[in-house]
Amino acid sequence: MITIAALIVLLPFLGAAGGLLLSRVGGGPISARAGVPTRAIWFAILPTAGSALLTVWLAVQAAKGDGTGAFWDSWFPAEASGQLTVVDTGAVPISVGLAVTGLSVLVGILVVVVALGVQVYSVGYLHGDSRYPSYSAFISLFTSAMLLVVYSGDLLVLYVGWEVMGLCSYLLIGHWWEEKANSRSAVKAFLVTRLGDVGFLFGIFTLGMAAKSFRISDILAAQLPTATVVTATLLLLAGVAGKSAQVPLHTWLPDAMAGPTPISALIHAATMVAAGIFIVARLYPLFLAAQPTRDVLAVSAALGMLGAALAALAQDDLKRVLAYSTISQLAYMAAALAAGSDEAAIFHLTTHGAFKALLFLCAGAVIHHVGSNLMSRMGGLRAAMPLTFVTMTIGFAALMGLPPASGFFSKDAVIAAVEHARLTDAAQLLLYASALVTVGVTGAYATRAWLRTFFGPTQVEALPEPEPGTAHVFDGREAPPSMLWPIGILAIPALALGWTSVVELDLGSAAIDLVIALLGAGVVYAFWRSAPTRDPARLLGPFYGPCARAFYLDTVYAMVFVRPVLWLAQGVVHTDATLVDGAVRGSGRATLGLSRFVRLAQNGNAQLYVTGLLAGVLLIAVGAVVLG
Amino acid sequence: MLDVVIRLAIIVAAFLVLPLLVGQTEHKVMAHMQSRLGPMYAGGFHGWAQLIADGVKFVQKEDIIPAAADRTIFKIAPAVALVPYLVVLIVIPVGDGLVGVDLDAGLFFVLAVMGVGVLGAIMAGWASANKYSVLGGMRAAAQLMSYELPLVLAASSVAMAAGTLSLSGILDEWQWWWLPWQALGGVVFFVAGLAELRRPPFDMPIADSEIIMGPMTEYAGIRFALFMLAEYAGIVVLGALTAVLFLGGWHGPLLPGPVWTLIKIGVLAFVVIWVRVSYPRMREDQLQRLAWVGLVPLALLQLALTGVVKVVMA
Amino acid sequence: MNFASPAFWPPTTQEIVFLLLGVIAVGSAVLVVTTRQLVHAALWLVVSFGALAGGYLVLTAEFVAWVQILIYVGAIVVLLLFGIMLTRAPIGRSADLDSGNQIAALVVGVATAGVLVSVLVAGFRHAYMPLTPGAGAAKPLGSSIFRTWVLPFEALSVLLLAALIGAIVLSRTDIRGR
Amino acid sequence: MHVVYPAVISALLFSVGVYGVLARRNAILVLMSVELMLNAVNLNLVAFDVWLRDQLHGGQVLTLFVIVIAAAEVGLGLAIVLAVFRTRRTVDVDRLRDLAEPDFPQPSPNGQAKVRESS
Repeated sequence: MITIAALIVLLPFLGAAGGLLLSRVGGGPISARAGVPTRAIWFAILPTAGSALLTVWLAVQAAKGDGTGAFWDSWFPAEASGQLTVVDTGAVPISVGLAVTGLSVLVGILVVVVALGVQVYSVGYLHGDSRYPSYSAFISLFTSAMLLVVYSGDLLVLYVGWEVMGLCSYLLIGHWWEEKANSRSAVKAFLVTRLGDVGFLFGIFTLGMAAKSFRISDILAAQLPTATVVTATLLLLAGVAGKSAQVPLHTWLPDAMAGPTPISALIHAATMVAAGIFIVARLYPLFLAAQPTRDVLAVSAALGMLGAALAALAQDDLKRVLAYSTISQLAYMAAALAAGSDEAAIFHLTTHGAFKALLFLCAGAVIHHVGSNLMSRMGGLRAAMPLTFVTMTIGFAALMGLPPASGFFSKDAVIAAVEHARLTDAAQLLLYASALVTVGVTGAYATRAWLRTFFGPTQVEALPEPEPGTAHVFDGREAPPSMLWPIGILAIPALALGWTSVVELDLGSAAIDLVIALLGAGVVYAFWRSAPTRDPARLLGPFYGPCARAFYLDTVYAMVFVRPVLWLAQGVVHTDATLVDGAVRGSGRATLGLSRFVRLAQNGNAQLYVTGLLAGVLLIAVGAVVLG
Repeated sequence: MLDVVIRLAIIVAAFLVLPLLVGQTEHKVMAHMQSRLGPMYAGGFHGWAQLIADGVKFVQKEDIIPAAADRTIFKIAPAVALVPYLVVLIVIPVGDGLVGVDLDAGLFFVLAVMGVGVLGAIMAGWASANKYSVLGGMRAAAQLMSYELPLVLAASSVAMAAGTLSLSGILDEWQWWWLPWQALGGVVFFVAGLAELRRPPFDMPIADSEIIMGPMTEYAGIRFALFMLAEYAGIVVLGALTAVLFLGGWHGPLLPGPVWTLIKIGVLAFVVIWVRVSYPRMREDQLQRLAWVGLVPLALLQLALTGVVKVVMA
Repeated sequence: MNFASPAFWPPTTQEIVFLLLGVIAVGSAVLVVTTRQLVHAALWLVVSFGALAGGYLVLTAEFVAWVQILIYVGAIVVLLLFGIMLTRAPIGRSADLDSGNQIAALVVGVATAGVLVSVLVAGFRHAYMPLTPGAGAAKPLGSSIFRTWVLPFEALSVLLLAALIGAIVLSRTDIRGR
Repeated sequence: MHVVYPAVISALLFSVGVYGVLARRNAILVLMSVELMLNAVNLNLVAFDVWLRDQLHGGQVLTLFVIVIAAAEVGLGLAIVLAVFRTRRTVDVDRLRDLAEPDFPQPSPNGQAKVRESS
């Protein structure tokens, strides 16, 4: 079983290596339909598909037996762990090993399914892109890293995958690096997540030193003092906030939409951002023991879900709407975790992974079709793209939490968990109120996006040239089959995953949610109905500006962090130029000035030289006579 | 002591008489060569006292010194030009044992002192504060520099043959066949000497058609007369030296030694005059060319010949 | 070499003559280095060299004396005069024949004189040389040059050749350095 | 004769030459002063040759050599002086200042030494 897990992790890695090294060697044929090297396509899809098959087999293996506890443990009760070697560091040893648990298998399934879908989808999406081989190889590498995080049995090994994901995220966001803004976004994403990762690494160290082992099972089994646990979890939380785009480290995620849309689907909706939630769930006993950490998480989640939802309501860029929506939904998961229900969090993680990937892929299809990210350029696409319309409607329904879509069940579970949370009173109150309001706002922005994309008059116009960061020129047809197939397949779990009904449905809170969501949707519909060509976001009134700019957080960051640092740097440069260089130059100038006096003797008059010479000879002679 | 006084008195007398004789001869010979008579009235017979009259006239004339001149040097320049020739006469043997002072390095003495004489021309040229004079002085210096070498080389050929630097010693050693043996050196010596005397055709420093009168342009009266005297004294000295070194001095058949010496000096003086009348003045570059391309190699050839014969004889 | 040293007073005739000549030589040398007229300096140099030649004669170095006259007076001074005229020396006094270095030069010159004279007087106070005529005649000197010193003499000829070529190259304007 | 006499005279002559070399401005006068120094040496050579009664006449022979070398030296020296005069129209040794460093590098505001244009 552990061998299968290892293969699952390694296959995409080998695919990435092969894709990077071999896809262009000796030319090779170019796929007539995709406009990219055929070999690269094989290198991209086959390993991921292999991993998917192996995951299914692993799931079948893991499903044997009986288990209790969280729903994943009852689904996949069989656990296994194994280690390749132990690196003896002199202090705490690092065990290079994997561990298969129910949670791992569940998230693993999510990862490979979305990754396979994205790989297939990308073939069509990146039609004719000359950098397709490296792009697909990076996706494979990312998949491998994410699977390593999922299956890792050791915190440091997990951290390796964690960092590789950050690197791939950077590389893929900057895929169209010709546009300066894109590479700046990539750098921003990299730096912000790195900031969280520092805390994450120190949290790992704290845990490892306290438990004398980096193995997750050992850490979970260890009896740790409360102070250590609180410190460690708070540090880990920094990393979680970075990766999962939680307040206050969420600012990179909207900018990361500069990457190709499949990347947004894969990384910034379904997998990488889920890694933070996954880690908390994986180490959940620790978090349960650390009440202050969960309070912090609760406040962060409360602020994040409502703020991001409001921001999503004011965005014109379809992908940015989805990005803020992602932040908001991730905050829901964080809220569930803070409330003490890891089951609700993981349930929502799974359904969200499905429907958000679906939404992104649909958005990709729309953008591919329209040639622009902006909703003001869309509208009335219902007829042109029927399949996309249907699937995206399913996705939006799930996002809003409308039955029977999957989101209805998972969101209800989260809100029920929050309602019954074991938290500090103020934090719980804030969280619960925020969750309910957010449900309404979510209904509003989802409706707005749905209406502005597919209804109303068509505003599509063909762009003469595709800009980097956008997709392709409008060709007036439905997306190619390689893009439609993943969409269609992903629509099934997005619609049906809720019926697994792993958590008891709380009918009371579900009814409240539904009412609130429909209320939000209704208000938007009313505004839209009055003027179909105008943005329903005008209902925000004077709050539109702050919402559209995400409450000026980037500006604040720039003022609080970036500018002082720049000032400091300028000060250092200035000091270097005037003080350090000044000392160096001053010494040279002083030497020159002093040498002016010495130079008085060197005036070029040979007679003066000879005079000095003879005077010296005389002195020597007299000295020799007198002294000798 | 009396002996010395008598010798010096005779030498001074000769020094005063011989140049006058040469001068008068030049007047007459040149005139006849140019198909005229020359001076005919002073003193009666063929104007024999012409130069004495000239001397009287020069003495009477005003001694003019240019305002811009360097007065001291201007004044002593004629003396510097004249005195060396007087000094040279002291060591020239006239007959067997008839010599003012017999110096061990007499030949060197003669050459050295004659070189000093040229200083007079240079001083005169510079002190006159006249560009023609300065040019003349520079020409004189250049000429001296060039012709000193063949002069000394030719003279040293004789010294080598005789094995001594003493003029008396050279004459003691002299044999009749030295005449052909040293003939080449003799010609070189004579020509180079003419050039040192700045006599035509080597009178570029004076060259009246180019630079008026060269160093002597500004001179008048007795000082000019002293320059003229120095020139004729120079002719006498050159004749005497050539006679002593190359023509056997007092050696000669029948007649007594001093007569032979005087005859030889007279003939050579005549040749000097003759050459003056016969040849036109050379150009400055031709002058230098003659010295370096003509005379110096010839003198060296003579030196080699002397050496070879000397070795073969020994 | 060590002869009984007679008293300094009374001096012999030779000594008187030599000292007179020496005074003339040194005095005219002083004039050479102090006169304000270029050509006078050259002419004082003639006097100085002449006096020195006289000194050589007193010291029985007869041949050296005549060579001194022949080369120094007859050639070197004439060359110097030639150079003075070619460099357009003015007639009369030149105000700027002395450089600003005069005082230092005077100090160094006087110090040199002091050191040398004191050392020489201290070292040779009792040395005495009787003079025998004929020691510096041409014959012994010649045989000495062409027997003992023939190799240095030949080396000297090479030096003269080098100087000759050097002077030609320096003064000919149609030969240009590359 | 006392050896001191020629020795002292030669020392004085040498000192006068030293003064001339150091104090005279005209290059030809400097050459003359050098000649004075050489003659001082010659006098010493002759005097000590006579005093030591050198059978090989080393002192006098060396004097002759020195005289010959002096002639060559003056010839070369004058050639140099004339060449200098031809190119610079002056023979004042204290105006021939090529030995001095021609330009003084001025530090410019941007810190790089700039060589001033020599006029």
